[in-house]
Amino acid sequence: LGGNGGSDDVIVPGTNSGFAPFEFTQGGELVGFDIDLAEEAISRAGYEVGDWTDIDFKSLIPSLNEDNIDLIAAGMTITDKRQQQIAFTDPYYESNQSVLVSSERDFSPESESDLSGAIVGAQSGTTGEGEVERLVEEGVLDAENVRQYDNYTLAAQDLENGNVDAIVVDVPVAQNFADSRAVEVAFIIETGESFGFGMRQDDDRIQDINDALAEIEEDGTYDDLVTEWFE
Amino acid sequence: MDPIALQAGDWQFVLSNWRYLLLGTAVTISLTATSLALGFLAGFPAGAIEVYGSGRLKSAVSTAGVVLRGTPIVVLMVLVHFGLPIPQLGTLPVLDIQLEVFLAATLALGLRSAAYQGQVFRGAIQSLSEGQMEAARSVGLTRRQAIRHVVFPQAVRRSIPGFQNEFTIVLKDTSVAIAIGLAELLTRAENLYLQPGQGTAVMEVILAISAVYFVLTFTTNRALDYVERRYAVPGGTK
Amino acid sequence: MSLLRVDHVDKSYGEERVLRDVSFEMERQDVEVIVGPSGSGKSTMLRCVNRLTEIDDGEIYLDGEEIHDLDQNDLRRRVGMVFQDFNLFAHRTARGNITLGLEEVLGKSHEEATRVAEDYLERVGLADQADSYPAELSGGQQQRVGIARALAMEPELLLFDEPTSALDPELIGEVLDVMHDLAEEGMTMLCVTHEMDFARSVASTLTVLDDGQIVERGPPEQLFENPEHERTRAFLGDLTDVR
Amino acid sequence: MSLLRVDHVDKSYGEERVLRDVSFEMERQDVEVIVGPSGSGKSTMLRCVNRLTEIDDGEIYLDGEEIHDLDQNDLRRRVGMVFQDFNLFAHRTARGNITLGLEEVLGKSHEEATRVAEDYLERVGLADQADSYPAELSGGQQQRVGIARALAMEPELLLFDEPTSALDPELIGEVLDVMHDLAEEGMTMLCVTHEMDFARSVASTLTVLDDGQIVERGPPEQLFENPEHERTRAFLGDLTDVR
Amino acid sequence: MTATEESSTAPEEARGSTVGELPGRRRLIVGGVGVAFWAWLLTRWAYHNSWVDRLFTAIGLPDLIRSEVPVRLREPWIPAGPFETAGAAVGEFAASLGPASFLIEWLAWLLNVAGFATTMAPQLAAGAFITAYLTILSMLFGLVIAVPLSVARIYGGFILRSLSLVYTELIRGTPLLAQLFLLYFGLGLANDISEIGIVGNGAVPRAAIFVAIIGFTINSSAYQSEYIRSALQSVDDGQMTAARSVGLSKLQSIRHVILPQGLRFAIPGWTNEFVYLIKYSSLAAFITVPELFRRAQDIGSDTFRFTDAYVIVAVFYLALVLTTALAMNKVESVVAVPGVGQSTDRE
Ligand SMILES: Nc1ncnc2c1ncn2[C@@H]1O[C@H](COP(=O)(O)OP(=O)(O)OP(=O)(O)O)[C@@H](O)[C@H]1O
Ligand SMILES: Nc1ncnc2c1ncn2[C@@H]1O[C@H](COP(=O)(O)OP(=O)(O)OP(=O)(O)O)[C@@H](O)[C@H]1O
Ligand SMILES: [Mg+2]
Ligand SMILES: [Mg+2]
Repeated sequence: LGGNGGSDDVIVPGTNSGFAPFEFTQGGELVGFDIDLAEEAISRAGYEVGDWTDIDFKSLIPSLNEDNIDLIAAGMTITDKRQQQIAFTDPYYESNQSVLVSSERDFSPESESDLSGAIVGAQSGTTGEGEVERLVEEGVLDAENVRQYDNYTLAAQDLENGNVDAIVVDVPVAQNFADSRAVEVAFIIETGESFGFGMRQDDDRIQDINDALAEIEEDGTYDDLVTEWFE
Repeated sequence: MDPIALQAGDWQFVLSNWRYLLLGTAVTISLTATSLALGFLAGFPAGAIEVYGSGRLKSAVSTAGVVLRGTPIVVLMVLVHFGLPIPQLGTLPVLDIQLEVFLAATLALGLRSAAYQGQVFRGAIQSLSEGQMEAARSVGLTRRQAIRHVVFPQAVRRSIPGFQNEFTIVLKDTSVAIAIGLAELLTRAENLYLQPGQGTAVMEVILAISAVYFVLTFTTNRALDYVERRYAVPGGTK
Repeated sequence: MSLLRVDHVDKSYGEERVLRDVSFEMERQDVEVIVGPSGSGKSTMLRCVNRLTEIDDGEIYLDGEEIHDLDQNDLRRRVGMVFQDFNLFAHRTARGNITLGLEEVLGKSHEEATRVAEDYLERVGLADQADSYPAELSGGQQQRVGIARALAMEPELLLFDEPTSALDPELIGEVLDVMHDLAEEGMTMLCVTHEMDFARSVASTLTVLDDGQIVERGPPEQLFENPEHERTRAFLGDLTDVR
Repeated sequence: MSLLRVDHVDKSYGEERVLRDVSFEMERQDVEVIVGPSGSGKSTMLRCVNRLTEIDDGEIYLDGEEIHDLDQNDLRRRVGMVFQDFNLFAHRTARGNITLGLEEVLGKSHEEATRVAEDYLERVGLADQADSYPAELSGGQQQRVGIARALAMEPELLLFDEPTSALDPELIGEVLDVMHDLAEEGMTMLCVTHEMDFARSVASTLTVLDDGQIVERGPPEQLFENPEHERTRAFLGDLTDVR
Repeated sequence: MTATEESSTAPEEARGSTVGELPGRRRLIVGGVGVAFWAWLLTRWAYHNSWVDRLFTAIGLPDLIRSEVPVRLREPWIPAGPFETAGAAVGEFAASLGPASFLIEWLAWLLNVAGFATTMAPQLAAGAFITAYLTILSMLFGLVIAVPLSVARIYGGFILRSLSLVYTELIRGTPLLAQLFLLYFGLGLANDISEIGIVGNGAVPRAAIFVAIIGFTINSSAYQSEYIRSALQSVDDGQMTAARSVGLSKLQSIRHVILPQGLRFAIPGWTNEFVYLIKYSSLAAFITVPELFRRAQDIGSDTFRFTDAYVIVAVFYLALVLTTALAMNKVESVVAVPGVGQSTDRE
């Protein structure tokens, strides 16, 4: 059970900002699609929303398992490997990976094979990094040319500064970067992955959250949020 | 240098976020204070044990000291954060930090500082001449009384310069708490320039917070210089 | 009964035998001066008496009681010590050096300790330096504070370990004067010193120690004029030459 | 022409006038001894001659040339100096202390420098200590290396600033002997020393300095037997008493 | 005129001593384990080093060196199996004992960590290689800057002195991490460095590492110069006077007399700084340098065994730090000259 010293009534959500528009800070405030959706789901499920914890992406799962947080809302893709560690709610978002390049340089790959020899980065612990690793294993990329970041914004920054040739990141986030920075989407890797909120495997409140998510989708709140954050 | 450099708009951006950074500064100062306090409370007994203790206790203390001084602070910090079962303690309002993260950072910085302060204090005790102890014992003071009334008062004074060093080191190393996401000054700086569209302000933001760190170390060092002079034994070298 | 009786005392540091079968007695009001070459064991002898060093064999009696049967801190209170390099508490004023023992060991009130301390400072001629820190005093003044500190505990026996040898020549006199007065007032004193004028005029007994053994012991006149042993003659001769 | 001519030299430190209108001359092969109470300006006088200290007024001529017209490093090579506390280069052997100047200043090859250094060590009786570091030598040996180091540069004038006063009494003789030999070999020497036997037997001229002024100057016999000034009598009297 | 008329303040220690004195027996143990550790580490490094690989190929040896194997695919030399089996066995035993088996559980954990350590080892060795050259190069470059810096501080005129003071105070007054961020994200230095063609190709390390070296060099030069300054000031004034009296110029005197002595006095402080830099090099992880700590993080996020990974990397750092301190002690006694710079408080 949620053994966080407090009551079962409170769900403490955790995230990793710097992943606009899902979660990012603005004027010191944590905002984004995940933030709104998670808060809505928690309250509709009849729980109190605890204080948000904003930590390293790769620390999220250990933090959850150590009861430091009760729910991960961080644009986290549901994967087998992660499912061995934690449980996921029903998927709430479908996504693919974008290959993002600088718009100021003339490197514009059109397919995975064009990435051969390039320096490619991703945030460590993300599916983007998973894709990069797959490319390494397939021999497209050189292992020495892979860069890991604590945070996608730092990766985008590095891309702008010319320290990497491309970064692999979820489509909506890539789109957001392309709108605000001198970067552009080169092509898309179809992964068909879906995001879910992460919870402890022994936390039976997950059912209530799933019900709440379903309700949010049905009554149109979900679409309002999509409009607000992605358009 | 690159053309990204110093734009008026970016300075404007730093200025408009002064409250946010000020809170970060408050967190940094609090963390420095709690860590140093922990370091003092644990370090001075540790130093005394290394000089006067014996057997298990002494070797345990000195081994712990070597381990704490031989491990990078960032490793200590993540270890405390992930390795120790610190319960969830909620958020501190106003400063907007999570207490358990703050506690983890305090433990890491504080225990490491204890290991160093212990060395400082040990050195100070050992720099006192043997004769001070003998003289105290010769008037009939017990060993404990001699340590308390003769050795400690002098050793504490001699520790001030070492303590001063320790202060600056802890203050600067609070920035490593970015590794566990504590919203201190550097973390907040990063949050600022990670906001969409503020990528060009990296340099301005970091220069601004560096200035804050510098002012803090500089003024406190001067203040400690003053304390040292104020409490120096007249005519004596420190 | 003699105040101090040292009985067949042996002491080694590792392989080195520093005191070999040393025995002697002192009566109340005696002033005993010990001389001997460097490393002969003089300091060690003194330190054994107040148990700053523990002996290996033999007994030492203070006023009839074996010192190992006494409480160590109590023994040290009853046997005062004055050091070659003064060892004043550097963080305390002259007065504070004296009050510490009075308050912590004898349990006197702060006021009374202060009064007593000032009396003793007066006695060594330093009434006006009560508020000075050791580093602000000359060597001679420091040593006089050291003596006052020991005296204030009202010891039955005072040990002096070369009290003047760290002093500049012009400052030796003021310390010897104080020691002289003490002897006249009847203080029992065991002194390691190479001040032969002092030994000649004040000592009731003079002991020559060499290589951890007592070579000769007797009234100073006799040792100066008619030494039995060649070693004594040679050694005392050297000392009086240097002065 | 005189080797050294000091002409109306003035020197102040802040408000304090340390040398006042000092003038004197030395011929080649002269041995001049300067005495005077502590703080009278003796060391300052010496240091002005090789420009370790700069004078405020007056002139100093070495072999007819004003020393400020000479290259500073060259001047220092031509005027050697021996210090009270030896100041040997702590990280170099006795030999290395001497070769440094030979190689770096005179540009000699390493082999030649080594040969010369060993010659000079031989001359001060330390041929067998060439490989010892200063910390391994006695004070007297260190000072003799100091003299050899100065000599090796083949100076025209040697300055000695109390070369024996940091030495234990039994080691003074060996240094004075070397200085004695130097004087006999015709070295021109300007010595601050309180060794009156040396002054009496070796000095060609004795100068008494007090409060930055020359009180009296003349052949040593005359100053000892028939001093013109009361200050001289008092001061030399004190010195000879002490010995 | 005399060398240091500036008051020679009591030599302040810039940062505290890391290791202090190790008692004799522990020193031996550390020494023994240290030798084994380095033997393993050096072989690992050579085995996957592309320079060594090229050399071997060039002189026609068979392909013994496997630099082409990507870090993640390298095989450990010590199998993890036995540890894991033993750990599992002990763990079961502990479980059968019930709640009173704290110590045995701990042993099981230790065995598991040991097994995990062997699987991590190839990656950590690769990280340690970067940590090592990052530290060594920065120390050396830092020294090159620190010596003139401290000489300027003591012997320089007003302007040189002030410049040196401002530099050291600014660097020492701000966090290293902020300095690294400024260089890497703020100035985008890596970009400029990448443009130097050869960087990041094959055997030449990538740009971020250069930025880290620049950052650490600047930082350590400020600290080193403080150590060297106080060491130089502890050289007796008479040494300068004597050197000048023999006819050496001021620069010659500093070069031949003051520095040889002062630098010996500086060794203990320098050792400390070395050790500090080994530890602080872990901050390079924040600017994407795959050094030791970064590797541990990556392994953690791959396996979700963060605590274990961090414990293992802590032990790794301890080994580096302790062996370095011991080796520097050795250096100190080798270059010691009787009476100069021997620290008396060591056996
Ligand atoms: N704590 C100690 N450990 C080992 N040896 C010691 C110790 N104290 C003294 N010694 C040795 O015991 C011998 C006698 O020392 P002691 O100090 O009693 O001589 P001393 O007669 O007082 O000489 P001095 O005139 O030099 O003070 C010396 O050889 C000394 O080296
Ligand atoms: N560098 C300096 N700065 C300020 N005052 C100085 C300096 N050097 C010497 N003095 C002062 O100049 C005066 C003469 O000093 P000097 O060392 O020449 O005396 P001295 O005759 O050699 O004395 P001593 O016999 O003690 O060596 C003294 O009052 C001294 O305090
Ligand atoms: Mg003694
Ligand atoms: Mg002088």
